[in-house]
Amino acid sequence: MENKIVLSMQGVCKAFPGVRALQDVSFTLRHGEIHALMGENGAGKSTLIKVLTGVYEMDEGEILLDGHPVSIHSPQQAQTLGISTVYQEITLCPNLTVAENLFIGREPRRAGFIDWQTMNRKSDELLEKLDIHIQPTQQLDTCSIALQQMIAIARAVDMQCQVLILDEPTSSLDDDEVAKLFDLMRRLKEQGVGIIFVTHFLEQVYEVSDRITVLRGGELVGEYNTSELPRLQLVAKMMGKDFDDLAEIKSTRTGNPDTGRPPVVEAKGVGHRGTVKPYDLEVHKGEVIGLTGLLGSGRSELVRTLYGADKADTGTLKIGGKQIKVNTPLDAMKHGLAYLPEDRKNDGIIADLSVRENIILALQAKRGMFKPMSRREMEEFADKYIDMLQIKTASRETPIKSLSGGNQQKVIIARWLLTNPDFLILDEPTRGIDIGTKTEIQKLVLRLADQGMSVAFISSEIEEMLRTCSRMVVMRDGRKVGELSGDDLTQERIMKTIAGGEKAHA
Amino acid sequence: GGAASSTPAASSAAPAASTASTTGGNDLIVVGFSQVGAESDWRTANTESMKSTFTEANGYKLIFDDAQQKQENQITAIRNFIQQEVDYIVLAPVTETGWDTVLQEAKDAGIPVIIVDRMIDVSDDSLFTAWVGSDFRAEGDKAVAWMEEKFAGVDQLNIVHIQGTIGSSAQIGRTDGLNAGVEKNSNWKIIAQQTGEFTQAKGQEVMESVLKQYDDIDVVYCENDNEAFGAIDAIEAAGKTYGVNGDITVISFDATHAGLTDTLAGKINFNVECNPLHGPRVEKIIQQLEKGETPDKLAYVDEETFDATTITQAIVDARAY
Amino acid sequence: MPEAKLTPPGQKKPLWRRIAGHHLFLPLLCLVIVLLSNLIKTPDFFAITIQNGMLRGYVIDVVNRASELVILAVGMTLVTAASGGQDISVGAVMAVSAAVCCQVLSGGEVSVTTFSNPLILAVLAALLASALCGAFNGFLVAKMHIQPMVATLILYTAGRGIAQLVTNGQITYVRVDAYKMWGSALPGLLFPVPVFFAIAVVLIVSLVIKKTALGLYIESVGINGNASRLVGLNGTKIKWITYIICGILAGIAGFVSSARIYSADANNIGLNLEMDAILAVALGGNILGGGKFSLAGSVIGAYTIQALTTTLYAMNVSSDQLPVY
Amino acid sequence: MKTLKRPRSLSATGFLLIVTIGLFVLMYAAGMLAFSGQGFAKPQMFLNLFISNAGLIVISCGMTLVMITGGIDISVGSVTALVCMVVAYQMERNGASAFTAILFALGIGLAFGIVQGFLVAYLDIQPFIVSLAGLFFGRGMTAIVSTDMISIKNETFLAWAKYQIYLPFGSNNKKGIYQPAYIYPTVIVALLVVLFIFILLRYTKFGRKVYAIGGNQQSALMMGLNVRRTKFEAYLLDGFLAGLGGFLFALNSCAGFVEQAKGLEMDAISSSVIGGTLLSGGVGNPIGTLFGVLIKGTISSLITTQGTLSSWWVRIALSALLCFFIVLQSIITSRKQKQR
Ligand SMILES: Nc1ncnc2c1ncn2[C@@H]1O[C@H](COP(=O)(O)OP(=O)(O)OP(=O)(O)O)[C@@H](O)[C@H]1O
Ligand SMILES: Nc1ncnc2c1ncn2[C@@H]1O[C@H](COP(=O)(O)OP(=O)(O)OP(=O)(O)O)[C@@H](O)[C@H]1O
Ligand SMILES: [Mg+2]
Ligand SMILES: [Mg+2]
Repeated sequence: MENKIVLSMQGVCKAFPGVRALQDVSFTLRHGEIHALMGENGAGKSTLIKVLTGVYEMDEGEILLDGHPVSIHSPQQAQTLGISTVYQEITLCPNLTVAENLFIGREPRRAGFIDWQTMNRKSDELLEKLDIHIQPTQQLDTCSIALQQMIAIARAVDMQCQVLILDEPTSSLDDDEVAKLFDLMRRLKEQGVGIIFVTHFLEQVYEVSDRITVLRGGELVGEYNTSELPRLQLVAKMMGKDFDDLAEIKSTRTGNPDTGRPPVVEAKGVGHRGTVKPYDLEVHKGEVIGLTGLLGSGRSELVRTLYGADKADTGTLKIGGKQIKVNTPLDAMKHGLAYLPEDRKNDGIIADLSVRENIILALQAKRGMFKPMSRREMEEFADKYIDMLQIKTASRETPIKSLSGGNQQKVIIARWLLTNPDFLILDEPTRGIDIGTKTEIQKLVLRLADQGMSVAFISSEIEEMLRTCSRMVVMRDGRKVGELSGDDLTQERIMKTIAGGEKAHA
Repeated sequence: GGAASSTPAASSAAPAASTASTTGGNDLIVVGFSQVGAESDWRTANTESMKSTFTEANGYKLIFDDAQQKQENQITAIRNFIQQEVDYIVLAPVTETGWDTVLQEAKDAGIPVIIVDRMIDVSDDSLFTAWVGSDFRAEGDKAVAWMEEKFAGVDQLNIVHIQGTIGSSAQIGRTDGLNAGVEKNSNWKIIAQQTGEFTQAKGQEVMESVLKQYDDIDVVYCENDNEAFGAIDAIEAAGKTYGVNGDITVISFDATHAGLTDTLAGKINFNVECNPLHGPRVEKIIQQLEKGETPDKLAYVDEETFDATTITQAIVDARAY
Repeated sequence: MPEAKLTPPGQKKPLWRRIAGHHLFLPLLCLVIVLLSNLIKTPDFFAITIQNGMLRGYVIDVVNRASELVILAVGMTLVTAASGGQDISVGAVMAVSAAVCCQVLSGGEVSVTTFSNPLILAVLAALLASALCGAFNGFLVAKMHIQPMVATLILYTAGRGIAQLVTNGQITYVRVDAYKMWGSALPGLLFPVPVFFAIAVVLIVSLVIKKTALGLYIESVGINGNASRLVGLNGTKIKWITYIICGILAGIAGFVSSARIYSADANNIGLNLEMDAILAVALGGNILGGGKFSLAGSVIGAYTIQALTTTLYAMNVSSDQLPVY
Repeated sequence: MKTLKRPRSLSATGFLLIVTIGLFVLMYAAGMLAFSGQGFAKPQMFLNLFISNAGLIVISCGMTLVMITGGIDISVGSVTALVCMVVAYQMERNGASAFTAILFALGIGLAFGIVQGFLVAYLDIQPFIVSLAGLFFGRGMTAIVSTDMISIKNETFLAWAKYQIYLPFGSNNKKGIYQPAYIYPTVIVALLVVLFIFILLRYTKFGRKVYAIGGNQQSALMMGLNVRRTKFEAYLLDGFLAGLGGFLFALNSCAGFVEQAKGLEMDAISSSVIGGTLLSGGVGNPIGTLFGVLIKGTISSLITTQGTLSSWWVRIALSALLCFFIVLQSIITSRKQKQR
């Protein structure tokens, strides 16, 4: 039997300058269902959600809530109507405490005044329930992105709502946390909440969702029952063409890297007080090395010390056999390093600059202030990478901030490829990227490695790493606890090493 | 509390107003002087006059405070002087108004207050002991008198009036003087009136603009020397003649060294002095008070006028500021 | 792969929308409104005559008087873009520069009629002094991470004190034609000399920005400091550079306005000009929080402000009401 | 999974506040030692800081409020001048009572708050530009009301202005006569305002919204906060406080004239910032602001007491001390942040 429809959007159109983000899109959500919204990067998922919650005004179309037409002009209004949202980009206030971020706008009060004690207590309970281990009194910007994402989710689910929207909530979560989230979603579903769920992880879609709506290029492709839509077909619908399987990638993996010559990067006892304990690491030419570990195990911190983003306070670093000092990222870049940071919004994009400028920025910085690129050169480079990575943008002069999340990520990847590095560090490069592009990026990594580039790859998806990496470094609590390669590279071995107990060999 | 121990034993023989003698050895007379600022040459000369008068050699200790043109700073400074228990407070007020409360505090503490330069406007005259300064209105009247004499019998006199900073006493007095003159002489006409904020640059800018609109300017009445310099530059750039041998008569105030130089050169026709040397006068009042005498409540400083046709090099050379 | 719904590159947006969307639209609109209101109220506002080989008229006045403001606005734009804050010390730095310049020229005298030292030496000393002021501001902002308005507050208060210290509290006059000339109208040149200073500054700075990557660096650092650091930009250095440039430009402006009055009036040179400069930047459509910038906008903004002031003079608005606009 | 609870540590802002207060105490103590012979150690000297700055404290609190939202209000100096002028004019020329004058003062403040708030919050004009227009407008209006200097002689008003409240401590003067320390009612009003704003910011929904907007306006909007309304209310309150502060200012200066309170906005802004408010928004606290005012007051008080500097050296010394303070504050806080 069908549940009652809680929300329905009819004929929604939305255009941005130069882009028709949504065209005549309809969408229905029932009580007590988890409805996956699928599509490639830039398909219009986030835009549909923002139209629904009043962040954008739609150009045409109508929204019915419980059968009544409503017009929503602000997120505040959406909230009062019982729509609670976790947006793709984290929308919390960095200067407030965790507890406040959870409760702002609906703080518990006593005699008209905010009751901080109750608020902190309630927050503690809420965080405890979701297994988030932080102090509610901690300031938000001291939390990692993953934690922030969990906090945003906690905030949304704690509000009494009939519609819950989750726009790529799992992009920075690890498996444990994803499982926790799914439990929560199922519980809410039983209570009759309708949930809209956006993700690029197909497994997750099939694990929790009841129905799927697919968007492509701003248009509605169709609405399906999850059980009736095989994966390959789903992918085909999203991409508009058939999809060659990921399995193919595995075979292209290179054999043993060239260990005869000095390693491209050789770190000895490099560490940073408070985040990474001193570690040794060698990376050879043409090698793809993975870094794995639980959330917060210090993978990002490790690569940041290599790149000089955090200045290492112990140890020595050799690049290409020569000992060098890396005080700033520019030093590292000059020696052929490149680093794609995990926090796209804060460390990656220069929001108001155009796609072109964002692409050429790193190369320009490397060349120096007095050797500016000509406009022609810049445009050629930009066009080349927009083409190569299939970046969806109105033009190369569009400010990067108006690109969809995944396309922003591609621009940043382009930025680093353009510098033609010897050693490329990718911290969560596939976060928020659709499955087609994800495969492309993995292939690209392998191709680059074949051409002699060394790559460090960090990802929350172990399968993805298994497919691309020839060696993996396992981290736990800011310490490098092991290295796995060759036949040891199995999911099971990795899990065991992460969990500890078994001594892995270097 | 706990700060009551600050009574300095050494100065216990503080000069009570009626007993101390002028040659009292180590017992320096402490004078707190709150100055407006250092916004002009005139002001600098005024400060210098005080500083060179109230030296330790003369038996004084001067506590100098610069208010940076803010009345609220002066109020604070006076409160500070009171806590320092100075013997006299000398105040060159930024404004005429708003001294009731703080002078009441000084009176309660038994410290005589001497006002210099601008007059103050208080509800109770006993709040200050004496005043020394210029009579700006009289300065204006002097200029008007000179104009009346020079332009007697002229059909129509077109006057451009470049005012000082609006609201300052000098501006008010000098403007009132001119306005009274215009009222009296029906053939006088102010064709333009605008503030030059006592600066050369603004004076020039205003004059530049006025010259574009009027061809028949007879007199430029500038409320200080700097404005006059600016006006002269503008006239020169416009290709008109001025000064003793020219069409436009320039009138100025202050008579600083630079102003007198231009007067001697015949560029400024008439310059009214505004005397900054108040130090000796104030000292005289303090000496009278020390002796227990009652000084005159109001003491105008002597101010001369300089006509370009009669001024000599010796007068210019004698001017230090 | 699916075609994105993009506007085909050949197709043009309606003309008026392209004009309205241009970043210089608003600043120009302001300027036009000010000028139009003149046309109605003071028809001879636009009259230009030639006298002694010089153009004369209100419009020329506007262009002439705005010179210092234009120069300041250029520096202020760079500082704003890179550091997301404003340099409120520019007026005071002008005074310092003027004081140093005149003091070197007069050799310590209060009033001179011949140069005591070569003019070039004086100008270099003045620019050095103002560059130092800029470097000091830059140090506090870029190195010590002090908020720009507060960091520059220090020189804002100290600057005029320093200038007075240099001139010993006096107004130093340099009554030499070779000095006056830089601030006045020279026969045959058509425009007063300060105008050329403004043009030169705007040209040179835009050239530097075009011919080096500085412009891109400044915008990048101003928009996202973290990300800029990670792509290898040295934000500290870049901010510092902008403050030094701003200081030097303030120095040039100080030289110009001191040449106008052939003296160093520590109290009045550049007084309150910092607010006008900031306003020019804002009127030019630049965001005061930093990031993307447009020099042209700021320059237009500066001329707009001066046009407004001159307009009010021309209309003979009573001085009391001047500030009300 | 390992529990990663961190020990409760002082937040960066809390630390900054303590540093600021600590430095203030140190500076004042140094002044008391150096100038004890010149009355600096008297309790009245300390109270004078409050007496002279009561208006500024109130105005700075309003400034702090809008600065936390990420805005700024540079019209406060002009509003103060206008308030003083209108108050003086109404009482002296139109014979209004002192109570009506209060209404005028608050009314002017509110009017500025409403207009500026509307322009900033609902028309999205940059606060700097809006309040710059306010600055010119306020000063111009003052001149239109009157260009004279008007002394306030209204008896009720003067009675308020001169009403000394004696405190149960004091000091002896040179002649050994005990003089109780005193304050004026303005001080009490100012301190109440600080307390009020503190409670408002810390314990009300409105206050927290103000911080949220300053932290990240876009996020605040997406979290369902009414950003426009909150901003509007912040400017409204700021305007009101500017009116009230202006009235306290009038009680201290007892006069109205065009040039009054010039540059007061800079004092208010710098006091807020020294007290730990960020111009970029999201961080700030009225207690810090209070100390910001006191620090600036102490610096000028030290210079006045010293009393031998020439005019230009006063300016240089003032800013050198200010510079020293700001740099020290910055060094200590960045040290602490590095340790994290
Ligand atoms: N504020 C904006 N201004 C201009 N264009 C925009 C804006 N927001 C989105 N777009 C455009 O609208 C299209 C749809 O973007 P949207 O963010 O909805 O994609 P998405 O499906 O969420 O993609 P992703 O999976 O990468 O997050 C994109 O082409 C994007 O460039
Ligand atoms: N669940 C958690 N509870 C408490 N603190 C956490 C948690 N997760 C992370 N942290 C803290 O945040 C810091 C940085 O985490 P971060 O996520 O950047 O590490 P990471 O290994 O790079 O993980 P990822 O690759 O997912 O980014 C860690 O040092 C840890 O102290
Ligand atoms: Mg999206
Ligand atoms: Mg990480």
